[in-house]
Amino acid sequence: MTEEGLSKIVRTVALLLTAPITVLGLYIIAHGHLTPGGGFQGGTVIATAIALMLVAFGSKRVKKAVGKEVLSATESLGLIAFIAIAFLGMGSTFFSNFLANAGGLLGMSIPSGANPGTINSAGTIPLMNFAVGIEVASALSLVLLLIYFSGEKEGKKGGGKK
Amino acid sequence: MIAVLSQNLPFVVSALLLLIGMYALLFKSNLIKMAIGLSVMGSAVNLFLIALGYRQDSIAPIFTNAPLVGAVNAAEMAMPVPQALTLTSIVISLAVTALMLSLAVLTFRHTGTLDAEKAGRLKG
Amino acid sequence: MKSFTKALVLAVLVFFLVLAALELRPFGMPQKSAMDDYIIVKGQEETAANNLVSAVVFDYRGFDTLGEATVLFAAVSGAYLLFRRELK
Amino acid sequence: MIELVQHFPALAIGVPLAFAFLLPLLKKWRNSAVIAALAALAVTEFLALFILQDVLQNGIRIYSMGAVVPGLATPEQMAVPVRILLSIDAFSAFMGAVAATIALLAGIYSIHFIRESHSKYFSLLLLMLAGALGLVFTGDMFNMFVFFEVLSISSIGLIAFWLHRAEPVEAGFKYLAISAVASIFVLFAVGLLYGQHGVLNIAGLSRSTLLYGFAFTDIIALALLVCAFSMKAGAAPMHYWVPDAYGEAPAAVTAMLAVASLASLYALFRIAFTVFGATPLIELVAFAVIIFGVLSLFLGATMSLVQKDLKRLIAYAGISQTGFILVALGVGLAAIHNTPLQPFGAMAMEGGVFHVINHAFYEALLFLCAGAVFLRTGTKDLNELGGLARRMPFTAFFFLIGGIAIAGLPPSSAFASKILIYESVYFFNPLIAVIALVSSVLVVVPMVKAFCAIFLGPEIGKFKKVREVPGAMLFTMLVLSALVIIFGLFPGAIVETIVSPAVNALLSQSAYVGGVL
Repeated sequence: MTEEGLSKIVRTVALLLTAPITVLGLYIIAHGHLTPGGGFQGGTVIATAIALMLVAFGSKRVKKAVGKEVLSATESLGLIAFIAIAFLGMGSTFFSNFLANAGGLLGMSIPSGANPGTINSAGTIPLMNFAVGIEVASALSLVLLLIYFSGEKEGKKGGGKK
Repeated sequence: MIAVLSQNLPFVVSALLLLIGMYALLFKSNLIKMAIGLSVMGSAVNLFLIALGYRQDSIAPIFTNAPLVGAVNAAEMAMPVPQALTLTSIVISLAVTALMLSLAVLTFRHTGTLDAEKAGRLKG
Repeated sequence: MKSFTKALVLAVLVFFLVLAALELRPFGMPQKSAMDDYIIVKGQEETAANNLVSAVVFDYRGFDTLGEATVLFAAVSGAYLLFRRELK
Repeated sequence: MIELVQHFPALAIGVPLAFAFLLPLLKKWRNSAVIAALAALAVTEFLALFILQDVLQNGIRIYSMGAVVPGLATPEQMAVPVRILLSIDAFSAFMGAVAATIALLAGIYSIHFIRESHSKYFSLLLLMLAGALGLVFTGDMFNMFVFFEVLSISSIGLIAFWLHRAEPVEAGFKYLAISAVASIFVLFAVGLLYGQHGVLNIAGLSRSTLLYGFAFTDIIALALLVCAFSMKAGAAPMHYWVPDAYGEAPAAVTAMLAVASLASLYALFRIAFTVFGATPLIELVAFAVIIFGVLSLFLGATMSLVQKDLKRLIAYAGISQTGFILVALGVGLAAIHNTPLQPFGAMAMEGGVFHVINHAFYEALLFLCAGAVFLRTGTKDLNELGGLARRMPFTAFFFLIGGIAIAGLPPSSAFASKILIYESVYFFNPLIAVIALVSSVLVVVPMVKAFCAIFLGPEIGKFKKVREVPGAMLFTMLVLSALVIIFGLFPGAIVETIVSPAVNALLSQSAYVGGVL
């Protein structure tokens, strides 16, 4: 086989699976304030999509599609968004939830006790979930890419001095 | 003794898991095995924290479609804080593992071995 | 000698940690915690989040989460720094 | 403006964090990352100094993360805090100021020292500072664990910075293994305390122990915490990572590692006094800490004698100085419940706390000098170096000041703090004082040896073209030496204005609890 990566069947299935995995991750992030889940969990799920691509296609093509510079930048951006939301709360204190119960964006109050829940609630929590989700997804993909890439390079050189 | 043991089994198990991890860290010289040991220790502490917050016959601290009647009584739900602490510590142990594996890869790159005793150059 | 010291450390740890685990309050009947009870009773109203764990993670203990995200960032930055020669 | 002053504690941690996140985006323009990093370090230094001045004037300042107003520690009708509190008393403010100062100097020093990967390097340096500040400012056990972890994880990439050899990677691995085990112990201990008291806040825990007494698990938690933090502070017999990590890291990072061990010592002091001050078993802990201290004193001084690598030599000498601090801490702890000893305990604590900063300053100074020598000659081996005094006169002078300080000779600040320690420890147990004195004298020998080997003697051919290091690096060494000498010339004033309030803040558990809650 001239190309790196696995067979065509595996690659096609991996490509097909990537979309549902990403959607599932986004769902977990978006519903973090209603159901079990949140930014970290959803971000990890999204990163598994990258792991799948790495296995199926090999690191070279994945690196071409998502560069490490891009991942590093999105990681930083996610964190900056996170800390910026925290700073915005400084009207009262750092990390105060200034959007909750305030009407407007994400500001709906919810009835007390068991309820079906609405996604338009919980103030800054969903925003922070998204920020953290972006950060975690790109951080984990970056780590996978780094370790995978260095291992692949190692393989070509013949595995160090055995 | 047996009664106490069976009552506190989750705590005892997590303590023992911690020690298994510690064993791997102390007695194994393979860097990957040491990383596994640390990861096991991290999981043990996570298990310990999550076990601390469980209340008998309680539900998860989530109100969405919860099986509750009327206003909530604090004893009906498991404690949310230990669960949040566990989330935090999971991510931290993940970060430690990632960094440790990166260092192991680099050590292999430099010395051609994963054995801590063969790769070791510093006397400490 | 060295492995004897290691075994001793391990034995001492076994003894005390298992003892501590046995001494803790029984599983399923934790110490009443005013902090947790407050969050269960008032948390939904204060943060308008149905998932109280999310409320704790991002609101009550949001600063911890910032630290945790920072740890991940530091680990990835460290790995990036370590592999910088391979990446060129 | 008054509004903003209230937010300074959060800003002091938030600003370095935000800039650390921002720096990787500035990678394209080499200088912008450095300028932004230095600006962040300078702002943080200003904030930390302002907080110190504010706390010395107005007492404990608390900051409730996410509450309606910063000063609201507990919600209505609640006895314990629900949110994370930052609680800054004189001791933490003081440690925070020291950490920020050394970080700023390390940042300035790095401009010429580090020639590649600026954005990530400075980003991690800022994270180390943020971790140290978070650790000393926080009033919450779990938050302390998190920032402890931030501090140690961010230092790994920096320790293994020089990749062309295998040793830095190995040192990084060792340091990571040690800090991971230490933090797992801390987390387990936090879990045990939470299971017993249902509180995570330090003041809340302290009050809970005062009200309900101690359970067996608390003692185990205390033992785990003491082990973990003394491991990270580099006390014998868990010291073996220190020379490796300190020796292999770039010089500016080594200065930051000194800050990390300062922060671990802070945590040790805070937990021993503020949380567990009331337990009668504290005397047992005191003896354990004194044993660690005496071992470190002895081992550090003797091992330092036989080193050939400059940075390892300084690292071992530093271990013996950590021993001084631990002995002082132990005597202070032993004296808590022993009324006739109490004045000596307070005095030992003054000496110990004063020595913590002196130690951080002169150790950073010595490592920066060693880094300057390494930058110009490319070696740290004492056998290869020689005759540099004429080529690098300023570095030689600053190294001399650092050596005088670590040996505890006048007019350095360490003389004052060591005298306080000797005097008080002598009343507690003359033997320990003698051991401390002897090891302090022993440390003179490697320092003299290092100074002679590097700077004196005939000039060596290959170092004929060596020049003095750039002005910015000399400036950082100048500031540190000036601090060491000024603290040494006016020890009375320093002890009175800064150290005594810090020690009083530590010793009175009820004042801390009352001030926070």
